[in-house]
Amino acid sequence: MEQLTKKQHLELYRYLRLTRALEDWIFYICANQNPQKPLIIGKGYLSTGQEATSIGAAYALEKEDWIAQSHRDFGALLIRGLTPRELLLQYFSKETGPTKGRDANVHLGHTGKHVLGFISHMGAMVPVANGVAFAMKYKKKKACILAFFGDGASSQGIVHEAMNYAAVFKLPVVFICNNNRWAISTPLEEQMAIKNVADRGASYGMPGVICDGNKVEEVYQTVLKAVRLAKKGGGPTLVECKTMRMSGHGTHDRAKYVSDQEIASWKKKDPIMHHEKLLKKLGYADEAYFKKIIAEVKSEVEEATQWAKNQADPSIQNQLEDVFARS
Amino acid sequence: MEQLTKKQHLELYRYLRLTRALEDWIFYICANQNPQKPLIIGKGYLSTGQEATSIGAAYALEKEDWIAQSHRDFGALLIRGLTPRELLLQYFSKETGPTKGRDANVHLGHTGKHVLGFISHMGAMVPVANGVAFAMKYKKKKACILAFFGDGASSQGIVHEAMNYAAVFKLPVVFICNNNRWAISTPLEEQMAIKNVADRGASYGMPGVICDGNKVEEVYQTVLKAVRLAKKGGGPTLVECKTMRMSGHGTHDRAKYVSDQEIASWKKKDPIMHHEKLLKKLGYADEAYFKKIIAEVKSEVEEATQWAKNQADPSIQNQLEDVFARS
Amino acid sequence: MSRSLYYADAIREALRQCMQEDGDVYIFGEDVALYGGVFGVTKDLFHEFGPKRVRNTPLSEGAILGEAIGAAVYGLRPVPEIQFSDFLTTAMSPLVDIMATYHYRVGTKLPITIRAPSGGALRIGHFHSKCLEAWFVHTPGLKVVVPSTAYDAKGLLVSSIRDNNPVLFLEQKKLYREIKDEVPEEIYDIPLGQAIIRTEGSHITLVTYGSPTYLALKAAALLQKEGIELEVIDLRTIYPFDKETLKKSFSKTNRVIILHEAVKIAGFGAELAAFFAEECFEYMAAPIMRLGALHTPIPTNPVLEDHYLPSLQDILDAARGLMKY
Amino acid sequence: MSRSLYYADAIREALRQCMQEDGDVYIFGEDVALYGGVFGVTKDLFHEFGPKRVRNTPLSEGAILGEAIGAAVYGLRPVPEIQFSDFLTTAMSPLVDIMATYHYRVGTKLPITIRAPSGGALRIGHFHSKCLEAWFVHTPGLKVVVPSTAYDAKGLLVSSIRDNNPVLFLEQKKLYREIKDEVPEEIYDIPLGQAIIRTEGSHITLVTYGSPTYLALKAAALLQKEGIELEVIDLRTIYPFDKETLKKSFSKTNRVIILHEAVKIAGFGAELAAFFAEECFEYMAAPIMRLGALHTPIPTNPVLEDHYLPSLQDILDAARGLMKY
Ligand SMILES: Cc1ncc(C[n+]2csc(CCOP(=O)(O)OP(=O)(O)O)c2C)c(N)n1
Ligand SMILES: Cc1ncc(C[n+]2csc(CCOP(=O)(O)OP(=O)(O)O)c2C)c(N)n1
Ligand SMILES: [Mg+2]
Ligand SMILES: [Mg+2]
Repeated sequence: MEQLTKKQHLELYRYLRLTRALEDWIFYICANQNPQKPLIIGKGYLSTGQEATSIGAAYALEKEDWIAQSHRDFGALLIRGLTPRELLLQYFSKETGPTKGRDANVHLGHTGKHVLGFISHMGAMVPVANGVAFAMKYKKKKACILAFFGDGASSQGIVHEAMNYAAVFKLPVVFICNNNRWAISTPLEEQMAIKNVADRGASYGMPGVICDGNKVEEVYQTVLKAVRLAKKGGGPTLVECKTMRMSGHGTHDRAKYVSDQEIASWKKKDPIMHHEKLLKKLGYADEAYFKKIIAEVKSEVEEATQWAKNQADPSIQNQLEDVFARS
Repeated sequence: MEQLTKKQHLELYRYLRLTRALEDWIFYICANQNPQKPLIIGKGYLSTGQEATSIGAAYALEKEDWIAQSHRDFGALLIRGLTPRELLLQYFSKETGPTKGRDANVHLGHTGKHVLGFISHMGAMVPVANGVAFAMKYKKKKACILAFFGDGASSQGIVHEAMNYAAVFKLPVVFICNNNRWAISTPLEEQMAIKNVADRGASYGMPGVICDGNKVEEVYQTVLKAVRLAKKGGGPTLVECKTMRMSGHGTHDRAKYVSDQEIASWKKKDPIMHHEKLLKKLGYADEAYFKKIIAEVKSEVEEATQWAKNQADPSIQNQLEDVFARS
Repeated sequence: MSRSLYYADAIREALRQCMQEDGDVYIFGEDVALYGGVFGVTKDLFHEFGPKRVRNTPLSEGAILGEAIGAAVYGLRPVPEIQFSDFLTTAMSPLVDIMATYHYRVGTKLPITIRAPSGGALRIGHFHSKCLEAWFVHTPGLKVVVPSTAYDAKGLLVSSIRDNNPVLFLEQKKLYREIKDEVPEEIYDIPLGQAIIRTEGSHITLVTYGSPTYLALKAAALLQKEGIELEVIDLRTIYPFDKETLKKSFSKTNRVIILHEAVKIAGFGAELAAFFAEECFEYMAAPIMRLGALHTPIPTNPVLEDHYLPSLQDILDAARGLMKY
Repeated sequence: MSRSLYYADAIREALRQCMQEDGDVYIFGEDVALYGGVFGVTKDLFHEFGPKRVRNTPLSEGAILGEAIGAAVYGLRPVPEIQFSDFLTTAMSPLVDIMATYHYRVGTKLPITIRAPSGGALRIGHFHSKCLEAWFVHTPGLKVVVPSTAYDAKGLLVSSIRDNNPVLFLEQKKLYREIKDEVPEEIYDIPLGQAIIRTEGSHITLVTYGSPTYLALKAAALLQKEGIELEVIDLRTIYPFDKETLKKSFSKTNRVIILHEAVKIAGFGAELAAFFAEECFEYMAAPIMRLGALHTPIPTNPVLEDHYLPSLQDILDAARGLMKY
């Protein structure tokens, strides 16, 4: 197992903090904006409390790799090089944002940064990841793609088709199920009669592994192994990251269906707290360092917000023409 | 394990022979009819060589149970009480057939006989079986349903959705995968990276069991156990029956993609031969008996053909009206 | 006795009363139980009818509609909810291949009502705003209902649930808590297939359904001041649709505007236009005008979505244009 | 140099030449490799191009179209085959939700051509005969091609594969080995969106596409003897469709019959009728006639299927009726 360097540990910390700060900010705007003249179009979908899954997984990638993210993967998007500015432009539905204001919040893609264009239909992007993986093989590129989906999405037929298909063709895909225990108001027990989504790996002929989704270094190590296997031609792996959705489904949802007890027990496992403890244990950082980073990311997000909110709204030009690519 | 009585063993033999005779007959008609004025509309889809799977499974049912058959389940349909006459009316697309000539060959259903209306889309009927099973629970009926599908169909997303769903709600369904090694020209190895479809049982939280699909008594015993579990409220089971498609995909297909060797090795495992040996070993029947049954079912099928082919063709009356049920 | 109810609450009342009336009626879908559905439409029904009749499902639209078919074959009257009609794309096969063809092929009735919120103007983007009704009108074996008032929503839902056929009940999510009107307390039905004239007029027939009805009425009020009278017809059911009422109105006005929120090209409005051009030619005095959405995916930004959707101005322009004939 | 080729063989030739021309073009789908597809269209390509570029897949239409999208994003030009267009119902979400919206939303081109045999009259029943094209014309972001000759099939397939957008290429399975015509040996393209006049006439415009073109030509020949001249227009591409050619013909004939094999109600013919009634009103001298299939599932029995489909007699009746105006 490859150990993370100090630099990497600290970088991961920064990503955790930046994601948290950015999403706290989004939450704050949603809660406080004027509904008649909203800055954020629609709701926010946050990864609060489960950032380590997205970040740890994406951190295992190299430049030539890709991701097919899901709706709580801002951490991964930041690692792929999308900036807080770009992500806020997307939330504000601005002309210069990744989807030019044509789509909003988490429904974005960025081809240059190797990020597929996410759609709402749960699990829909998983077979699309296969296509990228197939093309990598076709083009003889030593690369792979991560396909993220939730516990809820795992019940979609298309996810099954995609995992079986990837196994048959030994595609360089790593399937990351972020099992955060809930699909909107529906708990895991009403979604599946098994304990571990990872158990499905065996049913496709791929390794199925479980890791603690709140420990960023554990997610990283687990995914890195799968990434290496994929790049070596060893085919796909299904990685299940056990975590918990600590926000409502969206910023509008108070999640009253989750018991206080469940929240309290997971609060203790907060991925940032965990990582801070680890950094201290390793002697890589102290409280002062944390404070500095917290302040830094906060001002980065604030600056990005100020900047982004003043960007142009989309214009109706090219709406019809841009449906099709020019030939 | 409950032992089959002599009567049952002989009854199973008759079903095996009747199914074989009926399908041989269908094959014969397809090969010899005038294409300009065909008796059989479309192609034939036969279960030749894999009859024991369908028959053994359906034989484990009682009157109040149901089946969601697939396209090689004439054996099960005969057990459910559909007659050779009715099945030939269906193949001849006649007015008095199960679908009144509106659909043909294996695309039929019969509500009175607890047989769902099969459609071509592979695997599509599997979640429908769940609905029947749910309604049985709702109505507090101690009954269950068998949902048949092939190895090819197992790659469809809807089959995954249905199995997960049945496990969550502990529905009285028994999923029967008739793994006959081929999906049209595509061998198992190009369809899945696992050896046993039954391994998927564990990935839903239900038992996954394998049996020799060419041994009718083994299929029966295996399915009976699952049926009893389902009726006791124990939820679904996935039963995989290992068998081989010994015909082409349809009567038009010579299956040149299957090696002679594969055919030869499976010929030795013919389910009827196997059952004859068993009957002899048990002292239940001898060659003379077999001859008698062969002659009986042959004349039954011939008589049914003569009768069915003289039945009325459908009329265009009520075509528009029958799209909707009258309220 | 009647009182003013929100559109969403009228739907819930229909569900409750149908469930009281018939023990075979039951509800299921994603988050419909304790949570009451993402729009709160099924709120409290779980408490009243319990987990057997109000049930959460896994995130599996195909399995949901599959269940509905099997349960209906067995004699129940399932009322599944699809969280957004957009997600029907993941369950087309059970819907159009099995459900729509079952009675014709097998002869067994399938009394299923699929509730699915539909429509846009809420700035929630392409995947939560689509209007797919034309696909389903083009699918023999399905009935399609699109109510625009609380009164209609209740009465049409009761009819749909009592109907022995698959009905796609496309709730207008924009109207859930925007529209309130008088709804009788007792259970009542509104026959499927009957349009209603929302406002009479002699110059132009405006045919619409669902939430654009309100836009049409606004236009009618404005145009009246100019001396142009719109007769606004709300179809309510789009398959089958009420040809009599359309013909009668058109025979008087000789001009027609067809309005819907769905994409214009090959939308249901095309069927309406074709109907007028084929079966009412003798009354035609002007081009048949269609107003629908642009041929693009549905954008999120309000500037873009407003541009995408047919507008009040579009109606005014079309009406003024027609008066030149 | 040209020679007479079957429709199916012309398609194979287009595939072969496109694969020779561009190493990023590849084929995949159920049974397309060694077996050559259930209609034999891809026969021998496996031997020529090997398993990397001609590949069997599991029975997973959703995964097939998913692969196409991802591979296109990465720069390939996938040409998946869906065994029968009917099975698109199991893969609607990748097709209409992702593929159709990708360029508009993400700005990345998706050069994908989906080959899918379509249409009936082969007595193979509802699940192997459907004509779903109207759904896809109603889906912004998809182009839809329906060739009726071997020559067109080759040229249009080349254009589709070279096009930088998702194209649904609806092969007419009835024509695969029924139709033979002159096809140049070399690679050539036919621009998408251009109709062709199959026979000129001054009395009635008959608009159609795909296999009913031959029925229309038969009717034209018969009617000519009665002195009724049909101008038969074969659209070839139905999204985008060639408004210029239609308008020009209609401005001459002032009468139109629209013919397709799909279910009439809310079929693509409705869009054509609506186009004429809206944009060509000044030329309209008679009702706009539509001929399409009955509003039922597709029956298998020949007696029923013939009744279901529009017939030669229907065209004759419609034409004679129109001449009364
Ligand atoms: C096919 C489909 N059905 C329903 C929805 C509505 N929906 C959006 S998110 C969601 C729950 C997703 O749960 P999960 O996959 O566990 O992701 P999480 O939100 O927990 O991160 C649902 C039901 C959808 N987006 N797509
Ligand atoms: C969704 C779908 N895709 C493709 C087909 C075409 N098709 C018919 S049967 C078949 C193979 C089925 O294989 P399997 O499930 O193993 O059943 P078998 O024919 O071997 O009994 C295919 C691909 C179909 N019917 N449905
Ligand atoms: Mg979840
Ligand atoms: Mg098989």
